[in-house]
Amino acid sequence: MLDKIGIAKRIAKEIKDGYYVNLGIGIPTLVANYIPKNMDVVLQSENGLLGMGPFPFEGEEDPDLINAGKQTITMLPGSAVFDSAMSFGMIRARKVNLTILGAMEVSENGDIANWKIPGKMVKGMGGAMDLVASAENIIVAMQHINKAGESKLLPQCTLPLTGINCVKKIVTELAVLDILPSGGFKLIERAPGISVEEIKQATAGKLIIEGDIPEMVID
Amino acid sequence: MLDKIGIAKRIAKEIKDGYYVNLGIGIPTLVANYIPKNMDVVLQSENGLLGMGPFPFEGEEDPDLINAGKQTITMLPGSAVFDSAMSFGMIRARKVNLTILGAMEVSENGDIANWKIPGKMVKGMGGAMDLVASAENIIVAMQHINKAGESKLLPQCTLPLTGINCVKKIVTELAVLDILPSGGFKLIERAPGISVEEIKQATAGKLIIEGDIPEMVID
Amino acid sequence: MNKVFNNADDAISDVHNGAMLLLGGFGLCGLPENCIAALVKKGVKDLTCVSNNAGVDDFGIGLMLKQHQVKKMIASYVGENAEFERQLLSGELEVELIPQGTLATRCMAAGYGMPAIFTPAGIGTEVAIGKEIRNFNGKDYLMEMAFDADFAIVKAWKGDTMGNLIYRATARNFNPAMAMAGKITVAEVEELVEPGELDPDHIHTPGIYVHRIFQGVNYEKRIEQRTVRKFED
Amino acid sequence: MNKVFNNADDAISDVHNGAMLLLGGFGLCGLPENCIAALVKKGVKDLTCVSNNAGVDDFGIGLMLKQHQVKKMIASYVGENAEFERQLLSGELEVELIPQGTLATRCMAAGYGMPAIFTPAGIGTEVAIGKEIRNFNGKDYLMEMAFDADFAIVKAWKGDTMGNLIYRATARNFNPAMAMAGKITVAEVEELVEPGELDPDHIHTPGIYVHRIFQGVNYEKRIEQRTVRKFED
Repeated sequence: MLDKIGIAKRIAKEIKDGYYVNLGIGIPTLVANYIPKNMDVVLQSENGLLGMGPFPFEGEEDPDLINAGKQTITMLPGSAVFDSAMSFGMIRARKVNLTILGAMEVSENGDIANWKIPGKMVKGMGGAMDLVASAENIIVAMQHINKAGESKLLPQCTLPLTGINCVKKIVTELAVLDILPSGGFKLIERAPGISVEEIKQATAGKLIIEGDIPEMVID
Repeated sequence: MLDKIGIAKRIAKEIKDGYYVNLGIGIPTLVANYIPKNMDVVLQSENGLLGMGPFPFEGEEDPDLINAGKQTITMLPGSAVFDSAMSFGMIRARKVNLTILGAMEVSENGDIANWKIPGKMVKGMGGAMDLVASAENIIVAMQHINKAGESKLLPQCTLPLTGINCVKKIVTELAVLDILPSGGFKLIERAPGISVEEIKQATAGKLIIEGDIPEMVID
Repeated sequence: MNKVFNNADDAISDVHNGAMLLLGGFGLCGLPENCIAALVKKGVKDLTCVSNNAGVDDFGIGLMLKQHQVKKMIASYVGENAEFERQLLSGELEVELIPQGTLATRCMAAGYGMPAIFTPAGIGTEVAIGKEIRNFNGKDYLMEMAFDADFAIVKAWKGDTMGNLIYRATARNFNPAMAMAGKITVAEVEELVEPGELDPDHIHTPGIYVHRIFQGVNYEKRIEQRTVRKFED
Repeated sequence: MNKVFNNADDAISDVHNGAMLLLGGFGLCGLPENCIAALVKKGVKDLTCVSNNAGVDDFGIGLMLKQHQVKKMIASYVGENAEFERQLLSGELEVELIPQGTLATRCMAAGYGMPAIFTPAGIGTEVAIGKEIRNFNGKDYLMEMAFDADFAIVKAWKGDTMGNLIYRATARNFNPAMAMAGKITVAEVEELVEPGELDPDHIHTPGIYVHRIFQGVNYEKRIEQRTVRKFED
C-alpha cells in the first residue's frame, strides 16, 4: 500500500520532459518534489505564474508571491507572471499538458466530484471546474476508500460534480487505473503488496482487468 | 467655406479635457494640431498605443513606433503600449471618448459608408468597422459634396455600409450638423460666408433647421 | 484630466449603498487594503462584492463582512472565514460561487466590450443550471455574461498620475481584468509617479481604464500561508 | 524541452502546402522577416495567411504573394500592394476582408480557449452576411469564431530559451494574440537570452504559448510611411 509520498512518486513518473503541469492542493503538491532532475518541467499556478519554484527560505517570504494554495513560494529562472484571465485562458486553450488534482469521488466514465459535500460548509470550486473542464490530461491522486470504508471509485458519483468525462488516470494507495474512453477503470498497476483481489474489493465501479497486472515500481 | 484645416480646427473644439480620442486618417489626423494646449487629451492609435505624440524629428524615426496610418510617430510621457486585442477591447468597451473619422457618405439616421466603392479596388475596412460599431461619440469630417457635385449627406447611403446608426455629428466645409436620434441632419452652425440656403442645396437628406443658425467661430 | 485623489476616503466617497464592486486580489495577495479600510470606515451597506475570495476574519473583505456591509458575495473560494460561514448559514449573506476562470473571464469580457463569453467550466455541474449551453466542435460550453459593476477597486505596485498601472509578481492576479471592468475604476498603488517614469512597454493596465488613483499607505500585506524551507534543504 | 532552433529555415521546415498561418505585424512593423524569407525560400504553396495587412510589393507577405504561395488572404487592410491587386482581380487569390478588431479578437479567442466571441463590428454591413446575430442589452453583436490555425509566426524583441517573449513599442500589435493562437507557434526574436534574464513581470507572451524560438538575423525593419517634423517645428 502506498502512502501519500508513494502516490506522489508514482504520479511523478507520468510527467514527461517539457511538460507544463498544474498541481492541485494536497498530494498533487507533493509531486513537485519527485520530478526527475534531468527533466525540464514548468509548474503553472493558476493565480498567475509559470515557473513556480520551491518554498522560500525562512525570512525570504514575499507576500506578493504566492501559489494557488496561498502559500509563499519562489520563482525559477524563466518564470513568467500573468493575470488570472490569461491564466485560465491558457488552461482553457489546453496549453497545460497535465493537471493533477485530488478527488472525493471519481466515476467509471471519468466524472469527478471534489468540491462540495451536501450538508457541509461549501468553500467553493476555486479553479477546479475550469481545470477539469479544459485539461487534456487529468490524473487524480486520491484514496481508494473513504473513511467509512466505502469505495470512491464508483459507477456514478453521488456528490455534486466538478466536471464530467474528464479524468484520464487515477493513482490511489492501492493501484494505478486508467479510465477508458468507453468507460470503466482499467487496472494498470498494483501497489506493492496489494493483490488484484484487494483492488476488486475496493472498487465499486466497473473494474477492467486484462492479463497479469504488474506491481508498480517506485524508486 | 472651410478648408481642411478649418474643418480640423472646428472639430478640435468638440474635444474636452481628459478625453481619450481616436483620430482616423486624413482630416481627422490634422485635428491633433488644434487641441487647446491647456487640455490633457490622450490620442489612441488602434495598432496599440495611448499617448501618441507628434512625428519624430528627422533622423529619430523608430521603425518599431508607428500609428494606425503606418506613419512614424513618437510617444508622449505617460504613454502605454498594448496589443491589438486589448486595443480593440478598449474600443469595444467604450473607453475611447471620441472617434473622429472621414466618410464617403453619411445617412440621416447616422449610417456611414467609408470603406468600399463597388467596381474599385477594395482595400479593406481596417479598424473602421470596429470603431463605428463601438464608439459612443463619433464625429465625421467630410466634404459636403462629392467631386460630381452630389450631396454626401443622404437619406440613405448608396455605398456599402461601414456601420449603422452611429454618427453623432458631421463637420463639413459648409456646416456643422448633428444627427438626431430620431433621424435627420440638424443644422448647428454655418461655415463663414455660407448661407442656410447653400447648405439646403448641398444636403440631400432630411435637413432640420430651427431658429437662427449661427456662423461658426474658429480661431 | 485629474485622476489623482488624496487618499482612499476621497477615492471611494461616492460608493453608494447597494453598489456592485469588483475587488482585486487573490487570497490576501494584491488586495486593495486602503480602499477596503475606507469602505469599512464609510459604512456603506448592501454591497454586492465580486472577488475571488472573501478574506479572512480580520483582514480583507472579512472586515466588511464583520460590519454586515455585504449583501451578496460572488467568489470562487471562501474557505478561510468563520464569520462568513456564520452569515451564510444564518441567511444574512447571499453567496454565489462560480469557477475561478469564469470569474476572471467575466471581468475581462466587460473590459473588452464582449457581452458574453463561452467556457466549458461547469458543464455537467450545478453551475450550468439555467444557463445556455452551446456546442462548438463537439464540445459543450456555457455562455457566461460579462460583469456589469459600478466600481472596480484594484491594487497595483506602481502607477502614474495618468492611471497607468504596473503590478508586482502574483499580486497581479485579478487586478488587471477587474481594472478594465469597472464603470468607475479606483486604483491604489504603493508608489505613484509622474507620467514618463513608467516604461510604456511595461504597463499592464493602460490608464484609459483607470478613473481614480492614489498612493496608499501602511500596507500590511498579510501572508495567509507562510510556507518556508530550511536552509539545509 | 528544447524550443531553440538555429534559424528560420529549421523553425518553419514542416510548414506544409495548404497550411493556415497567422502572421504577426502591422503594416511592415513587427514583421517576422526571417520566417517570411524562409517561407519564400522553401516555396511552400496554397497557404491561407491571416495577417492584418499583405505587405508591400517587395517586402513582408508581398514576397510570398509574388511567388504565388498564398491561396487565401485574410486581412483587414491590403491597400499597399500592386501584385496583390493584380492577383485578386485575376481571381488567382482569394481574399477575405474582416474588421481589424475582429481579426485580433479571433486570435485572442483561440489563445484563451474561447470558441467564439461577440463583437458589434460589422453589424448592418456585408460582414454580417451569413453570421449569427445576437442582441445583448439592446445592442446587436455578431458571433465570430476563433481562428484554428496550424502555425502562428511572430516576431518579438527579446525572448528567452523557454519561449518567453517581450515586444517593443508598437511592434507588439498582433504578435501576442497570434502567438497564443497557433497549434504550433514560431517566434523569431532580435535577442535570444537565457532563462532568468527577462523580468517575469515584463513578459508579454509566456513561454507556454511558444513552441519554437530562434534569434533572427539582418532585420531590415523597413518603414512604410516615413513622417518627420523639422527641428524648427
